[in-house]
Amino acid sequence: MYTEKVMDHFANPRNVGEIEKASGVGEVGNASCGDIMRISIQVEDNIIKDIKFKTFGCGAAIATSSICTELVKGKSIDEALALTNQAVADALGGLPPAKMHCSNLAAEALHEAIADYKAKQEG
Amino acid sequence: MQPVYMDHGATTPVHPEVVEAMVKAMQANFGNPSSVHAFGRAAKALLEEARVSVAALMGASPEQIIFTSGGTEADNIAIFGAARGMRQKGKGNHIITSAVEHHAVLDACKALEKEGFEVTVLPVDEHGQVHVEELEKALRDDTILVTIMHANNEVGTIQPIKELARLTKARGAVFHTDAVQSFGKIPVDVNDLGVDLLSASAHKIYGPKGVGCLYVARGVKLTPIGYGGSQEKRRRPGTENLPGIVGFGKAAAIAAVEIEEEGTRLRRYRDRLIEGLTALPHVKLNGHPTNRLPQNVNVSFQFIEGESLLLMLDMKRIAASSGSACTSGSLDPSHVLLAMGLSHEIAHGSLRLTLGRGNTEEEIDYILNTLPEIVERLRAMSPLYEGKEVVMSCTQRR
Amino acid sequence: MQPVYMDHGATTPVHPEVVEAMVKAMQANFGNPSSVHAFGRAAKALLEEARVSVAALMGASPEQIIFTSGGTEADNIAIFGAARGMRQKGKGNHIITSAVEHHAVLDACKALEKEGFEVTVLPVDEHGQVHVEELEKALRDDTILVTIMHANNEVGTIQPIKELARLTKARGAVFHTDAVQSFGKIPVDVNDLGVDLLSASAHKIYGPKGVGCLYVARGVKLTPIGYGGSQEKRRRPGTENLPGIVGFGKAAAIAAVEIEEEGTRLRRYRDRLIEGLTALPHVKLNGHPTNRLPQNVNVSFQFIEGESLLLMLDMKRIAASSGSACTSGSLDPSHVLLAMGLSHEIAHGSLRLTLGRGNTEEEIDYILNTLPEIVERLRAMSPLYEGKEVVMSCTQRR
Ligand SMILES: Cc1ncc(COP(=O)(O)O)c(C=O)c1O
Ligand SMILES: Cc1ncc(COP(=O)(O)O)c(C=O)c1O
Ligand code: FES
Ligand code: FES
Repeated sequence: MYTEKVMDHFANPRNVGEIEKASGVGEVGNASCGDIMRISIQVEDNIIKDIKFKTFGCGAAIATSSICTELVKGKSIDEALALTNQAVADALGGLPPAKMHCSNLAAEALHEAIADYKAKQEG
Repeated sequence: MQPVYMDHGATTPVHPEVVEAMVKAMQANFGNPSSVHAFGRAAKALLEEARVSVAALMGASPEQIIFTSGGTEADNIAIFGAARGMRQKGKGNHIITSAVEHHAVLDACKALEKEGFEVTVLPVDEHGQVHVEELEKALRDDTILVTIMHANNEVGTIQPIKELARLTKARGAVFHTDAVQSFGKIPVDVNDLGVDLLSASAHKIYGPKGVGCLYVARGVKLTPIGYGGSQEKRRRPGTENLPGIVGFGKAAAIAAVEIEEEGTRLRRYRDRLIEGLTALPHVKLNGHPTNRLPQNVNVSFQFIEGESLLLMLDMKRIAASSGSACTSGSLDPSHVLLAMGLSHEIAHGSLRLTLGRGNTEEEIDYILNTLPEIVERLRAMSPLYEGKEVVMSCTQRR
Repeated sequence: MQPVYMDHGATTPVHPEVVEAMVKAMQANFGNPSSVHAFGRAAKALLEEARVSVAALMGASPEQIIFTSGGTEADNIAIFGAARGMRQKGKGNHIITSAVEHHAVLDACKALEKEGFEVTVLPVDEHGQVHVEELEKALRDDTILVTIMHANNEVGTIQPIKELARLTKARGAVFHTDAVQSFGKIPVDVNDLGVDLLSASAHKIYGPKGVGCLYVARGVKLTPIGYGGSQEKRRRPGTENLPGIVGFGKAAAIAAVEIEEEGTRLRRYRDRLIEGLTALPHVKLNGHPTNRLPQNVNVSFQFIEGESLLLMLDMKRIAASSGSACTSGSLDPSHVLLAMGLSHEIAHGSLRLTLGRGNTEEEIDYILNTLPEIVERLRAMSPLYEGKEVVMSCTQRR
C-alpha cells in the first residue's frame, strides 16, 4: 500500500514536536475527518531554521508531515511557499490515490505557519 | 516470534483438516453434482454430507440450508428475497433493521428503499444493543421483514434475537438474522432463536473464503435475486462451489466439537486484554461489557488514529483492525461506533482485536507489553494530546 | 481401465498445479485482501496477480476484470447491471438475446421482462447459429443490450460475435457475450471480438468451482445486483474467494500455454468420434459441422432416450451428458436442440461428449467400441425401433 519511503518516515518521523516560542504556527484539519496537523516554525533572516510537527492521522498523514519538515528545513520562506502537495507526495515516492489529501494537509499546515509568521511580523 | 494474528473477525486461517478435505474434493471428486454419472453422484454425496454438517451446527434440517458464495450473498438473498416475496403476497412494504448492521444488510435495505420499500433503522444504546421496546414501537401492520444481526462484527455485542424474533413473528413479519460473526463461536440454534432466515459464512470459522449459507425456515417465500440453473432449489443458481462447500462442512464439524472449550479459552484471553488495555490512561472499551462475543476486544485510544496504530502494530508483527475511516479511504469512521454515540475522534482511535484458535497466552502477554509503548509514541506525535506523560520522547524510550 | 470422463462441458478436473496454488493460498496467505496488515497485503498481492493472469488470457487490462462466484453470477451481473444501468440513463428498454443461451442468460432476460423490459429472442439455424441479418432486423433505436454467447455449451457451435458486436455497438447498445465454454479453449480476445462485457468461469478450464469473472470495458455502467462491502469496485461485494481466484489465475496461466496444442489434439479426437458415431445407423450430428468447439461432440441416436443411454454408459464407466429432459427432471428436452429444429424425440436421444486434458486416444477407441453395442441394446428395447438389426438379442451379443 505504502512505499518504503512512506514507511520510513512513518516509522522514524523527523522533527516531531513543538517549538517553544515559535515564529509561526499553522494548524489544519479536524478530528472528525481524521486528520489534524500542527506545524511550528522558527524563522531567522527569512530562513526556516527549525520546524516541528504534530499530527493526528493515518500513516500517510504522519509521513507527509515528516517529509514536509525535512524538505523545507534550512530553506527560505519563499522556497517553502513554493512547496506543493504533489512535491510532498513525489518526495515520498508517491501515495495511494485515496491518501493524496493527506499530503495537501502537510503543505497547507506549512503555508498556514508561514502566514502566521508573516502576520506576526507585520503586527 | 511468529506474527500474531488477531484479526479473526476479518477472516480466519483455514483449518488444516479443512484444506485436506478440500484437496480431496478437488482431486477425487471433481464432478458436477448435477451430473447423472458416477462422478456427479459422488460430488452430490459430498455436497449433501456438507449440508448435514452445517445444518447440525445450527439445529436445522439439511433441506433448510442453501449454500451461497458467502455471508454477503446470504444476506442479500434473504433480504431482497423476503422483502420482494412478501410484497408480492401483498403483505406490506415496511422493513426494520438496526443502525449497527453489516453493509451487506444496510446497503441492501437502502437499495430496497429505492424500490419503494420503507425502512426503519432502529437505534442502539451506548453498548451497541438494540432495545426490544424500540422494535415494539417500530413494528407496524405493514411490516414484512425485520433484519437484525446476531452479534456485531466490530464490537461483538450480542443482540436479544430470541425476543426480537418472537415479537416480529407475532406480527406476521419475517425475521432474518446475520449470524456471520456468531455462528461457530457461540451456540446458534435456529429453533431456539426462532428466526426464519439466518446467514453464516465459512471463512469466519476456519473454512474457506467464498462460501456461506442461508437457513430458510419452511414456508418462507424468497423471490430469487439470481437466475440460471436449478441448483439449491433455484434459490442460488450456478454450479455449486463443491470444494468450498466441503470445506465449510468440515469447518462446521470441527466447530461443533471445539466451540465450548474454545469459547472458554478465548473469553479468558479477551478479559485479560480488556482489563490490561482499559487500565491505560484515556482508553475506553467499545461494545457491551459482558454480553459480547468471546473473541472480541474493541477499545478506543483517545488522541490517536487507527491506521497509524495498525501500521505500528504491523511493524511489531501484530495484525489487527480498526474502525477508523483512514483504513478504508472513506471519510466517516465506522457507522457502528458512531451509532453507539462515539465522537468521530474517539471512533478514529478504535482498535479491534479478534481472537481465534491459534492465539496463545504468550501472544496476549506480547500485546499487553507492546501496545502501551506504541500508544504513547503516537500520542507524543498528536497535536490533540498535551499530557505530561510525554516528557520523555518516545525515541529515548526505545 | 480408469473411468473415462467425457463431460468436460459440465465441469473439469482441477489441474494439480491449481490445487497446489490454492493450498498455498489457504495455508500461507489466508489474510483478507481488504486488511491493512501484512496478512492482508500478501493476500491482496495474490488477488492482483490472479487478475493479471486471467486478464492476459482474454487480452484485457487487469482493472477490467471483476471476479465473481462463477459464470452464472457473471452473466447476471452483466445482464441485470447493463439493462438497468442503460434504462436509468434513459437509453431505452429493449434487449436482444438468442434462443440457445444458457439459462443464466435466458432466465435473467425473462426476469427483466417482468421489470418491464422488452426482450427479443433471435432464432438459430439448424446448426445452432445466429444469423447476423437476424440481429440487424431486430435492432431498434431503443435497444440497450444484446447478449449472445460465444460458443454453445451443448452443441459447441461458435457464434459470429465480432460481426454481432460491431452491429450492436454501431447502434449504441451494450454487447455482452457468455464465453464460459470458449474461454481457455479457443482464442478469446475482448478487443478483437469488440465486446463490452464477457463472462467466464474457472471450473470449465481446470480451475475450481465457484469462481468466475466478468470483463467490463471502460465506460460501461453496471447497476449492481449485490450490496455489501466495496470489493471489486462495488460490482461484486463480499470477501473475495481468494483460494478460488488464485486457482482461476493459475488455470488461466496454464491454459495460455496449452491452448493451441490442446485444441489441435482435441479437435482430432472430436473428429474421430464424430466420424465413428455418425457412421452408425440413424445417428445425426448436432451443431455446426466445422464451426464448433474443439472439445465438443453432440449426436442424436434415434429411437433411444438420453438418460438410459447415460446410465448404460456409466455402467461401462463412461461419463457423458445428454440434452434429454429426463436427466434434468423437467418435461421438455434441451431448449437448444429444440431451437435448432430437432423433434422432441430426436432431442431426447442426444448424447454430448466433451473432451479434455486427460482424455487419450485409447479412450476414444473405447467409446467407439462400446457405444454401438449400448445403442443397439436400447434400440432393441424401444417400441419406436422396428429395424431388422434387432434380430439377435443384445444379451446374446455380449
Ligand atoms: C456481520 C457480517 N455480515 C456479513 C459479512 C460478509 O460475509 P462475507 O465476507 O462472507 O461475504 C461479514 C464479514 O465480512 C460480517 O462480519
Ligand atoms: C455457457 C454457459 N454459461 C454459464 C454457465 C454457468 O457457469 P457456472 O456454473 O460457473 O455458474 C455455464 C456452465 O454451467 C455455461 O456452460
Ligand atoms: S488521515 Fe485519514 S486518510 Fe490520511
Ligand atoms: S422417461 Fe422417465 S423422466 Fe423421462
